[in-house]
Amino acid sequence: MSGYIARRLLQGVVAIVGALLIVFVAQRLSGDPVALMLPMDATEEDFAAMRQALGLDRPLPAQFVVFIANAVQGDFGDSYQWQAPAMALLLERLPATLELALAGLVFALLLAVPLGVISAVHRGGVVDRVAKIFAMLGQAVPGFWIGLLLILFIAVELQWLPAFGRGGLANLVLPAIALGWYPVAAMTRTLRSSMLDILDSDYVRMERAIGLPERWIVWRFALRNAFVPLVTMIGVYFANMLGGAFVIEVVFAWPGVGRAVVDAVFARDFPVVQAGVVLAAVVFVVVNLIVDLSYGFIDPRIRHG
Amino acid sequence: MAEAVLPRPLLGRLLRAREGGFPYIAATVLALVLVCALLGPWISPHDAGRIALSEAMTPPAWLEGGSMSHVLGTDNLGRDILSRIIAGARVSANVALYAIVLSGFIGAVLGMAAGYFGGVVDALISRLIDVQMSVPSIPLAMLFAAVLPPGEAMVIFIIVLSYWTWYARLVRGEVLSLRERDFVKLAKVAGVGTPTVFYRHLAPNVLNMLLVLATLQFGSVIVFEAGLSFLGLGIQPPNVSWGGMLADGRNFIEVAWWLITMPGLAIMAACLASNLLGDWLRDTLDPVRRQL
Amino acid sequence: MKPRRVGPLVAAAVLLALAAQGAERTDEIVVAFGAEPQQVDPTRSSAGVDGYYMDLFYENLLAVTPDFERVNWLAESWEVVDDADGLRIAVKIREGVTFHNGDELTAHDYAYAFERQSDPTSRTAGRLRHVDGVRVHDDYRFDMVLGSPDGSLEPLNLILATIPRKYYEEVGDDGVQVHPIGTGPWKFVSRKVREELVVERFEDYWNRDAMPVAKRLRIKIIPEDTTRVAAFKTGAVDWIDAVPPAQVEEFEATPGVRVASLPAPNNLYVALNAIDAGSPFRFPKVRQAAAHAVNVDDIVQYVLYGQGIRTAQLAPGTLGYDPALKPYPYDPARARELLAEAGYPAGVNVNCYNLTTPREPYFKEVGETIFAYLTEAGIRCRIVQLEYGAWINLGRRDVRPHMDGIMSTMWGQGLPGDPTDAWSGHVHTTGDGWGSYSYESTPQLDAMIETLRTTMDLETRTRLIEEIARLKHELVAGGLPTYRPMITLAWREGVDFDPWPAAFWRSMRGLRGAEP
Amino acid sequence: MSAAKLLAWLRPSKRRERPTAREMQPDRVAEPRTGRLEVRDLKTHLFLKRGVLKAVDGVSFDLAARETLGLIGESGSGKTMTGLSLLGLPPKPAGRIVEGSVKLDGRELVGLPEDVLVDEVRGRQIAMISQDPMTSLNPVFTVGAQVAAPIRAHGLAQASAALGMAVDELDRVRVPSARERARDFPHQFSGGMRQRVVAAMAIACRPRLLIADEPTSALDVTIQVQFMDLIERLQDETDAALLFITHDLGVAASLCHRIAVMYAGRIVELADATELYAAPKHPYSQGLLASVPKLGRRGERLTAIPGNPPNPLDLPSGCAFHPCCPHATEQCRREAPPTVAVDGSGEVACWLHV
Repeated sequence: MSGYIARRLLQGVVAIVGALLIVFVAQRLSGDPVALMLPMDATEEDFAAMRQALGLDRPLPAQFVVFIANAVQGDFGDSYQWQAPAMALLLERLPATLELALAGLVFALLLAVPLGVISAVHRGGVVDRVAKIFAMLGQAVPGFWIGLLLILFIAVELQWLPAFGRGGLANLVLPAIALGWYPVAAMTRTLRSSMLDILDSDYVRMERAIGLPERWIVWRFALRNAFVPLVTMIGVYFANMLGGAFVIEVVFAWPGVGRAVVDAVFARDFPVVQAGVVLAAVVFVVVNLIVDLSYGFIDPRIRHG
Repeated sequence: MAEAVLPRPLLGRLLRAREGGFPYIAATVLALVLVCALLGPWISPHDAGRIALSEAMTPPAWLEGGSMSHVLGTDNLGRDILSRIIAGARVSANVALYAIVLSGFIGAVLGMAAGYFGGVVDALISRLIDVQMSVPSIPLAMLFAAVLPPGEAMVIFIIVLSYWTWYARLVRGEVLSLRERDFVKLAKVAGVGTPTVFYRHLAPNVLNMLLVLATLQFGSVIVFEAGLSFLGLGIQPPNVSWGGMLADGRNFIEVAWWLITMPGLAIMAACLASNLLGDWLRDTLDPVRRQL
Repeated sequence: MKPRRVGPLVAAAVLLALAAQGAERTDEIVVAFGAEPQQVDPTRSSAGVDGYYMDLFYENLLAVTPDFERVNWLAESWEVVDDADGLRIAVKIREGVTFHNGDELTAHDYAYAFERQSDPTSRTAGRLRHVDGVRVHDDYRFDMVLGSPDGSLEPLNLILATIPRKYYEEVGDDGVQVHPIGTGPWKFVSRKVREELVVERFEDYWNRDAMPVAKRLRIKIIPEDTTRVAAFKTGAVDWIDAVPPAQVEEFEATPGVRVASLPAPNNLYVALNAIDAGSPFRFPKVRQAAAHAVNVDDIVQYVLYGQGIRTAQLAPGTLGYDPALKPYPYDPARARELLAEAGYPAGVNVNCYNLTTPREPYFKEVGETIFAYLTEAGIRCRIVQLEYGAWINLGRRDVRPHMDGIMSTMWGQGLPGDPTDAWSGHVHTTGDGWGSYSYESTPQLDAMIETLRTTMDLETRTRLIEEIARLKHELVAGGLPTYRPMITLAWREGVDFDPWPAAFWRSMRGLRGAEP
Repeated sequence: MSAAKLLAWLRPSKRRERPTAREMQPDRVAEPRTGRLEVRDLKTHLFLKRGVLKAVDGVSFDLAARETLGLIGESGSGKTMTGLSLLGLPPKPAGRIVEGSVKLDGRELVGLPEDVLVDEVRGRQIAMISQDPMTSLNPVFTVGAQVAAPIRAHGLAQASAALGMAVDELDRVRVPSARERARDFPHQFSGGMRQRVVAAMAIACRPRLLIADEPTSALDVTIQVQFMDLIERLQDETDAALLFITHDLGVAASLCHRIAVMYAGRIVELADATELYAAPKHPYSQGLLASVPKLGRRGERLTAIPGNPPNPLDLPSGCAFHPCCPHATEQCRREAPPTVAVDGSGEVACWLHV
């Protein structure tokens, strides 16, 4: 297991270095990166000073080394908009984004688990068909659209839930639904198909043959097995959730990383955009690492393997 | 286990019959999208960009105040929504086709190389996939939106950047298993050159899966593009895109619901259709892996 | 067998129940802004939006009343003196004014403000180029020493910021950003960037007449229109700015909701490249054609739902506003004629850059419509959308790419406005005024603007501005003015709000808690 | 090698006698256990897309407590389906018991509501040891929890007590250091040990009828022998009846009192093991026995029978075996033979014996 962790950690580091490389290349794509970093009325001297400060007068590989060295320390430069270290600005907002992504995940699971399980148990039944339609709609309807409709109907017309901002649990509900909307479909289908396999397996037949109630078999025994592929999906979909959170944050005025990065794009606040992309990659790698480790708790074969 | 045919209610039997059959409705919707893409300017009732301020916010024809000359109503600048949806189909189809063909091609080539050669090549490409997969696509899109001129090319570039990994992983896995099959081994033993093995033995086997994935992703790309445009990073006016229409219409959601509903429905229909057709293709081309 | 799990249902029910509780009211008033400043240091101000917070904390030497009247504020008196000691503005400030930290305001603070504002890194340095220095006489008297006459200082309320020198030196630039301190009616309490700002009434505020009534303000930042409106409708906030024009009518009709539509401190125009050798807009006739081609009245009526004031050159409330100057009438036929006369009977193709900022309502749609009108009349636009950052880059002089066609843009000034500074920027050939850059080169206008800049007498200035406006109008020079946007504020009955025009409403002085 | 010689070799030196009453562990079930199973004309059909598969097509037999009945036949002959039908578990959604009666101690099981079957029958009165020990245990739960599951499900004990009883059961099936191993997961066990765990699950609630569905086919030969010993002992200890499903004639011979030969969903011959091995009456049984090679050989298809096994969806008319039968007559083609008693305790379904 520890060898496995070490290998995964290494892969994570490689991935993050790759992300840094992408950011670095993107920065060069713009021509003069300094032009992006300075405010509109910067002088020629400002340009020269910034170039020197960033080591842009040096050859590219050397620049990349400097870039990496700074990045490792979390230094992506100061946001020119806010005159504060870009990464620090985003880290401040990271809890809000994680909270939202987590809430989205919880919503997705709350919906996907019962739907997936019932669909599998009653294959071809009403729930299965409804879930199938629901799943298709889920993938075909953009989350931000759902978000706007939710604001319109639930918050404004019915006044059931607050429409915006971060606060109590109530504030989380609508954005979580808008964000969790998309993965519900995929999770339901994954769960359904793995449940189908499992319910058709020898051990479930055995469990039936010794008189375990179907309720136990489905919700206690089979579900735990079905979670193994689902957890893999959670890792994959967390990336989507983070990306999706960027859009949903804009709709719900959620003070997270995404909104900061969107603002930064429009303000050409490049240090913040860079830091945002790298932060997203780091979070993704860490989450996937956690997911990988959590397999061990769900599937003992991996724990001992 | 084999499929069961317990006696069912008539409706159930009808649904089941359709489940296995060709999805006519989905195919029609997709065909419609493609027809709009090809013939847009000739079949659209108005010029999609024509501004007629005095006709702004005309509701759809079936509502009070609607008119038959604007069946789906007009937007805040008096532009005909039906015409814009037709024009949007063109952009959406364009972006989706280019993006899918490019990412499919790049992904397939890299995936085949990784699966076929294995070793260092595989390790390199696999790491590349890992790296790409660990940068969520929306933040990545923002990065490039900050440095590249916005527009169709950028959207396609970003989509290709995020989507090629799907194809690469799929193809790599398939080739890995094909490589061990007898006919490929035989070909290699017989001294058939690598390109020929690729071309003659691997490509046709992989093609089916690519076709399925591409069809399934058609809709996903449209939704992705809508997300980018919603943030203002996607297709730029005066080019019309469904995503852009949603973005433009969102400020009027309480005043004129049709601005956001109609393009939303278009996205939904196209995406649903591509999913349904993709499912059908998968079941038809690869019935063994129905649960895929 | 039916699964009997009800867990998820219970969880959903709990969530709903929690949600139903809603926000609890205290004697603080919750307001929502559509945008947020990046700066809270008035000596580092770089954009109009920075005023959103600064007006809460800081004051100037002069101020403007709701009736557009400029009055002495922190200055007890001031005058322009030109004698043996040289040209200067002599200021006597009020005594007994204290900052939020208890320090008394003195003339030394202004000397320090000048030092900071004239620093080359400060964006206000250009505005102070005619001011040589601040000479302090005693705690309450100082001179702004002028190298040459500068007529734009008065409209800028004598420009010097009122900041506490001791505090600034103590905490440094970063400290000021964390906790701004001024003499204004509101005291800083806490801020979460992009989320909210909390301020409370400054109990020792010097001007009892302008004392806020509410005890506390909680200012939420909600850029998304739909979300901001929803927050208001659900009662989460009591006051919002920038009601979307399309919904103003609905707000007006809603019982229990009060609205006020006020002119925003911005003047919108379309910049035409009249300097490049190949540009058709070198010819006044082509520019006039453009002026005839666009139906701005319809734009205001349909795109903006009436939330705009059509301008020929200047808007009402601006110095030198001339009601006699009428906009070019919408006349596409005449436009085509003029084009033909200028030698373009087949029309012209131009790049049209459309700014898509959320800062002005429906700015993008307005741009699209303008470009559509132009295209209709033969000035065929190839539209390029620019978001704010790209727009700034394009507008920046000597930075590639070069603005080679038409660009939707704006210039801003408080109310009452004075165009001197702005025109120095976008009408003068090489002017370095605040704001937009120039694509215009008319020697006669250059000379007039230079004179205006160095004229301090109000009467002369007014006449000069009128003259420039007429010539500018005739030649359609320095772009095609379109309209001044209106901004609509809404608040709920029970919150008493007295809207002051211009940027002033964001000082929120007029906001009062409801009488119980 | 002649059949007689073979038999002599196959059979353990001491022929197993009918079970005698013996001292038991304190019984977990208060009611007297007689464990008499009567199966009458049981029909379980699978409704497939391609047609109706008559997997069990009129099976009848009796089984007394402590008795072992072998159910032998080729794969697809309906052995496993018969076992599942007794549990009321024909594969869903295609399978259904369409006719017949299964009585345990006089109580009719066919048609009992699902929850009664779950609560009172499966695991409690009838339990099954499934075929492949590698896949019959849930990989993500400890074996202790899995053995404890039926004990808890049938209300015999609560959580921790059930776990203690599970350890006893593991002990009973000779899992070494059961207390520690109860905390292990299935993948940490060898195949033979896993099958013991499966057996422990099956007997945990002292069922009166134990169905063992080819429990040794996936095991090595030495492990097979050990496991067969274990099954015998468990049966003795619990006084259960045993329905032993196998295609392995050798194993069946060593374990069973009586043997039923199945072909195409029907029992074609049922007789005392000794009688059957000595003198098989049905031509199919004869073919089957003639083809027996040696102990432990896992032949799926027994070679001595001519022709191909019938298509289960399209069985031949009359006697299903007639296309392969050397003695087939016109009558065999037309009409299915009735089951008739023959000398001794046996019965056979063949026109030759009518």
